[in-house]
Amino acid sequence: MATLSKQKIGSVLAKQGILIAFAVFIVAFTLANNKFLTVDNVFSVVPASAKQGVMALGVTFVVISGNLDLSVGSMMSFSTIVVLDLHDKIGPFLAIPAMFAMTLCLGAFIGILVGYLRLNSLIVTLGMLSAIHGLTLTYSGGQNMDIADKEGTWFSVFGQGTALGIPVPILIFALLAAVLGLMLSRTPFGRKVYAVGGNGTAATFSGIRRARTVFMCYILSAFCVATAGLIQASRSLGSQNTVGQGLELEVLAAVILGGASLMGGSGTIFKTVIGVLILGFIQNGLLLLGLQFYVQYVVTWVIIILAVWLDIAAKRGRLWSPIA
Amino acid sequence: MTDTKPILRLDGIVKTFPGVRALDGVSFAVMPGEVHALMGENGAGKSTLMKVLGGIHQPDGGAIYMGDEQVVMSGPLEAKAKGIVFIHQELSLAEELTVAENIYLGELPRKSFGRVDWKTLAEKTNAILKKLRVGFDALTRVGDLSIANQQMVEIARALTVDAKAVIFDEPTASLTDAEKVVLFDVISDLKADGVGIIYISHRMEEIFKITDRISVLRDGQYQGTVATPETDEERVTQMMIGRKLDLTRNALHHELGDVALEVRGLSCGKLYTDISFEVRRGEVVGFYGLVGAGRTEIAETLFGLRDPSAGQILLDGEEVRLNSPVDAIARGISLVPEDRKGQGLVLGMNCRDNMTLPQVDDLTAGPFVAEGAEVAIFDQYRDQLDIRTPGWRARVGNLSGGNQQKIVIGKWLSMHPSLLIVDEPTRGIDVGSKSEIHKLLRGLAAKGYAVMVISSEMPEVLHVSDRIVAMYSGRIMRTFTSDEVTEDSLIQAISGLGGDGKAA
Amino acid sequence: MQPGALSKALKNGAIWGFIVLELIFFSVAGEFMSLSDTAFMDWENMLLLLKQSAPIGIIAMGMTIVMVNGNIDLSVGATFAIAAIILLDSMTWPFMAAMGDWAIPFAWLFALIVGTLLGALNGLLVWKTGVDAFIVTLGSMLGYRGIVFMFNGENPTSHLNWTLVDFAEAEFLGIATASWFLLAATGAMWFLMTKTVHGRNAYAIGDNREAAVNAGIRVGPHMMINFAIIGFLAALSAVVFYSESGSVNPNDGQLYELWVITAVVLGGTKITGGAGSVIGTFGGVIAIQLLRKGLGHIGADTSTVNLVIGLILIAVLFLDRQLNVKGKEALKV
Amino acid sequence: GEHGGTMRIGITQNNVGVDSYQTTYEQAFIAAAEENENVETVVLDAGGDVARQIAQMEDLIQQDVDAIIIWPTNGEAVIPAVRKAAQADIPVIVTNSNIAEQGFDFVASFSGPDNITQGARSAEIMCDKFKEEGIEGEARVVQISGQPGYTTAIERAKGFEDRLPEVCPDVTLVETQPGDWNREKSQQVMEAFLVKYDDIDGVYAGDDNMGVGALNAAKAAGRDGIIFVGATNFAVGYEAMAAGDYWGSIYQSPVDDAEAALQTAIDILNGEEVPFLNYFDTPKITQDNMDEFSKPVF
Ligand SMILES: Nc1ncnc2c1ncn2[C@@H]1O[C@H](COP(=O)(O)OP(=O)(O)OP(=O)(O)O)[C@@H](O)[C@H]1O
Ligand SMILES: Nc1ncnc2c1ncn2[C@@H]1O[C@H](COP(=O)(O)OP(=O)(O)OP(=O)(O)O)[C@@H](O)[C@H]1O
Ligand SMILES: [Mg+2]
Ligand SMILES: [Mg+2]
Repeated sequence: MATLSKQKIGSVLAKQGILIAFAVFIVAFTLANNKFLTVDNVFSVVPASAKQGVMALGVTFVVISGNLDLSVGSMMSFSTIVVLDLHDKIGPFLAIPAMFAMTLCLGAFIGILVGYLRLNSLIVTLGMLSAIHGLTLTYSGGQNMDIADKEGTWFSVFGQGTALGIPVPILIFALLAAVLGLMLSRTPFGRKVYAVGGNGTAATFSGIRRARTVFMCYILSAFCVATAGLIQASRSLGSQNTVGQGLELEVLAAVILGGASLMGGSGTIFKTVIGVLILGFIQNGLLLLGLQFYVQYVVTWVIIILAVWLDIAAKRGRLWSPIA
Repeated sequence: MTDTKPILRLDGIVKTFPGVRALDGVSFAVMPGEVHALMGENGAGKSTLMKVLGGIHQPDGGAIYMGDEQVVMSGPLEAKAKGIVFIHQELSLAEELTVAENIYLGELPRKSFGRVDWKTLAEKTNAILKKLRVGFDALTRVGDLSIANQQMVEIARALTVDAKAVIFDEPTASLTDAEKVVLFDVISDLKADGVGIIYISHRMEEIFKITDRISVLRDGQYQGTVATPETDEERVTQMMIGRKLDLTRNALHHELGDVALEVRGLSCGKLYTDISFEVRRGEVVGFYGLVGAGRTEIAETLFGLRDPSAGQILLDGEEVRLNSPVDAIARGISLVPEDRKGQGLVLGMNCRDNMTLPQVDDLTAGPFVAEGAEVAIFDQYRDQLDIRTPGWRARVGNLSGGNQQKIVIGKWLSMHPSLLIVDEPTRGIDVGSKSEIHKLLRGLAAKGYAVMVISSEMPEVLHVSDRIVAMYSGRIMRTFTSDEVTEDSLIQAISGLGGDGKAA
Repeated sequence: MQPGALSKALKNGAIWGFIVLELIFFSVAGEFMSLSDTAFMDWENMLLLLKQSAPIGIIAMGMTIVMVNGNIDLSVGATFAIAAIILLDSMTWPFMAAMGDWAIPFAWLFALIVGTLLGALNGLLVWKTGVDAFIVTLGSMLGYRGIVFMFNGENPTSHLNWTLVDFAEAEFLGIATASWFLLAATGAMWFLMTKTVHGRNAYAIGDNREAAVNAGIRVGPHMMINFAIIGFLAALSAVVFYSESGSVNPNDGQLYELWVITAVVLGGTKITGGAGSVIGTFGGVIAIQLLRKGLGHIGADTSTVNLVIGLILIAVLFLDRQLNVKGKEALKV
Repeated sequence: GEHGGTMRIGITQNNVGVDSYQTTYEQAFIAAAEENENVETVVLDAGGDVARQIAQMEDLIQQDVDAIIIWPTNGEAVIPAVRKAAQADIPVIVTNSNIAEQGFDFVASFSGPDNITQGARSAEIMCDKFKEEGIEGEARVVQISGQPGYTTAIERAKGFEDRLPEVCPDVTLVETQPGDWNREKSQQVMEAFLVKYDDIDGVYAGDDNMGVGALNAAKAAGRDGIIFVGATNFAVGYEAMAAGDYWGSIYQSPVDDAEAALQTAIDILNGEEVPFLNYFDTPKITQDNMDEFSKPVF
């Protein structure tokens, strides 16, 4: 009996380790700074994290399918610049679908390269990181993009609006997380994503269209990036070409923190959301404590490694790796 | 030999995995110069026991003795240093490296500055390869070898050191008769040198041919040890599974229906040429041949995984083009592939999800997967195939090899195919389950299914087939009916001798 | 064997073919588009190319063994910066300053030791925790960068020592110091990877780690050594480069990991490990530097450079895939 | 002119894609060069990487251009490369942000804004406004600085931090965090500041791009009455000023910057005398005097 309950605790820890870590951070920061756990702060952290969060949702699909997407930051810059530019040219009603269409085209391009042509995703998306940046610069002529009439547009609602007293970016993030979470865990498509990431050959032998599944993951990722770009553009109504630079690693860190394996085949949307929140709260908590931004780097380092380590340690039932 | 002391003794070994008590106080001893069989159903704990011995798993209880001395196998290196060589059930090779580097993996001969002594390495390796009478040399890339040849490389590792004990964990699972002969020679040489050999296999005829004693495990518990000459298959089987089995040849024929599959002049590059045969409903057609004969490639072509370079495939008399497994599945074809880990299973996924993978699109309630229906399917085939798992949530990767194979079979049976192709369906499966699967295949035929069985085990082919297609080097040599076939004529046909080169 | 020989040769030579293509293209395009009177394929220019390849190239040699090993190191850029800071800062320490120019070898030594230790720390974490190298080094990419900033806040660390500069700018047999270091690092890693037991084990581990473990190879310490090697080479790269430039910004070396990985992959190393060669990597490094240089030579603007470099990377990968297609009868998985 | 025939001038810029100031600079530079038929240019961009910039210096020396203009990625690291150019008798003009003093011997001239003065002027603008509102005795200020490690960021921060206590000794600078020249990052930093400090009277941002990011955060949080002062007046800053949300900045035109650099190079090649520190003027701009300036084009 005793061993059974011990095992149970162990498996609960293994499954919910990331949640426990999250709780510990919240308590620690709250003790350190009484502003931390206030509605004001939470409502300012989450919208700021919302765009990383939304991107992380898409990247979760890509990672589970056994691939990487390092182009999301650069792609988000693209969609932000495009939607801002088109806003003044063709109006927000048309600008938003046009931007989504263009971003999805980029996603489709990557999806074809990685899914159908089976090129390595790390390198393809690395190349796209650079190429899309070039595309953005060409599109904007290197200039910042700003909406002319900032007060008079309803476009700001996606980034700055509130509904039911909750900031709209939070709502978008929550809604998307719920929909994509269900899609991943409950639908046939989600199952196929896990299968393709877990063992692509076996998935093919089971009649799953592997290329199409991977392609769809990149489409989803691009959709999330476009949504993030929309939030971003609407939040500041103006942007520079590098607005998304470096976000790819932040997003990837959140997904990994959530426990998705880079080998593919594992991870969940729920855990990614927790990963996003942890990174967002660390960033915000350290800022509130008045620590230098580079302390945050070191803390993030320690937390990422500890979180992933404890996660796998719980899974294998021992702290140290068995590798000789 | 019984008067000497055991070279190796395991005493009361206990090993648990989360949710499984894989070994429960197992004791076991090997004498020098003895071939000691370890038998048991799939999941009985044989591989686990050997992994404890080989230092790969640490036991939760019990002790290991070598001679009189108690030892702790802290890792594979330690075990190797103590003279224990482990030939794994699952191939454990680095494909990009050469044969020589693989055989001497972890103990490459050195020169000054940590350099590899290539000359010594090649010489030693070629000497071993010569003993094994294989057709490749030390510098061949392992990835270019067939599975069987890779298995021979694995076996070659037993000959690199002065071993005290050698563990063979199902070495013959992917070998054909020709290589088996070589393996048995190797074993008798080792035996003559006074090495203790532990031999794990599900193939009774081998056990009775080469072993001296047999120890049996059931559900992680030690059932006892018997001297081979003093026992027989029936008694061993009873120890293993607690009941008797029917091991006869197929004599029964079902009413044959229409032609379900017809293949005309099918070729695929150099893999196979001019293949023609037909399979009727209610018929089991066995494909027998040596490794590399091209049987798997035919199956893969029929499943839409290869594009034929010539010829036609007709299903129910209608010519079809199969571009992908999706097409093949839509036409009612199922393929149980040869390589269960690489092609059959997503090891990180649970049992249920693996089993329902090909039909997940159809098992829906609204936009979602109908999980209840899935569990029902899993339960049905778990019972039918006697799959031993803690539950449908268990990761397939944690099941024993044989139970994994049953999941794959269940997966394809649950598709209710009109043409079922099974490639090495009982590789690594224990006698009990094997006969269940054979019964199942016969039963499916009786229900009007068309079944193709590819196997490298003659008894299996003889047992289940209504007709047998013998292949050699990408060609069909001869087709036998089960009444006319004899073991000799079959062996001649698959060796390229004797057959008239024409499908009968 | 015979039918595959041509495509195999093509594949192994692919990166060199690409380099030749680049040379031809930039020479021809340069004639029309460049303002420079000197030809692109000038001998001096090629020597310069070799020198300019050194910072990325030296690190890429270490990345080759780490990637063949089945790991990856994303923290090299930060290690590079830390080593540079140690090099330059240590020369201002009182006891070092008292030694005059004799401080130089010590400064080099300190920087190399620190780089090696940082690499070894990554390796130790990978070994002991069992966390994937991508994640460990993604973390230390941030962490090490944080440490860089802790040294001197956001300010650059500088110490311009003209003896050092002169040494770094010196040429021997017409080849610059940095080039010699690149060639030496390439030679040493080539020897290590093709001739030694350690090198062959690196391939074995990258190819099939479980098999290596089963064969009794001590995988953990082995990987740690390789991480120490890449740490050492990142530091060596910094030492060579900053001897000449004398000042390091805290964000120097950012994105180096991406360039290095790109070079290694262009050079034919398998991302999943088990295959790759130092010579191929050398080709990859040259190809990238040539591309950057050539685009500058023909006057491409920033957006074009980004676009072209990104697309070329993908195109090379695509070509490589085309050269590797097995026959028509191959299994479609 | 003394120099016969066409002048071939090479330029290696810091990091062009990163913001519209640098882009506009590049465009203005190319336009100015095209207008002058005696000038041909080789325009290179270091992408913020010192190693690449040094390589580009070497390339320009190897191509034997007549003069080199450099926008340093690091004011000290490029000195040996500049020395090499000097040894090859190629005059080097430093643009926008200067190199360290040790390198002055190898440089023909510096052309660009005086960032320290800019920081000091921003402090003055802010202090004057505090005095106007009568809160110079207790005002609390936060600073959002530029990309860590860049000379311009460091110098502006230094100029501001040194000057503020001189003009407004009782004003406290409560915290500084970098905004990386990035509007969004700055907005995030400001959001945290707003939660953390109930009383913020002034925000100094290293450029208007970041300043507007901070302004957005304040607006979203409904915090009025904060005085925003920036530097490098961007179009967004100008508009925010016109709307009355943003108090002041420093007017610095990349077109002036580029043209000054090119002209300095031409003058040197023509053998004319040029001052060693060739600052172009960067005046204060506030809501009060903004009519005197045209809206920035970037
Ligand atoms: N790493 C593991 N984690 C969890 N359970 C395991 C692990 N390895 C083995 N088991 C379980 O231990 C039991 C014994 O497995 P083992 O592989 O020893 O069987 P076996 O006798 O070799 O069977 P087979 O004949 O099918 O190879 C099985 O129930 C298996 O699921
Ligand atoms: N002489 C040979 N030496 C090495 N490899 C070979 C040889 N002949 C064929 N092969 C390769 O071995 C693999 C196995 O062949 P194949 O799968 O066709 O055999 P099979 O008839 O299905 O037998 P089995 O299923 O028993 O392995 C094929 O990929 C083939 O390319
Ligand atoms: Mg087993
Ligand atoms: Mg086969």
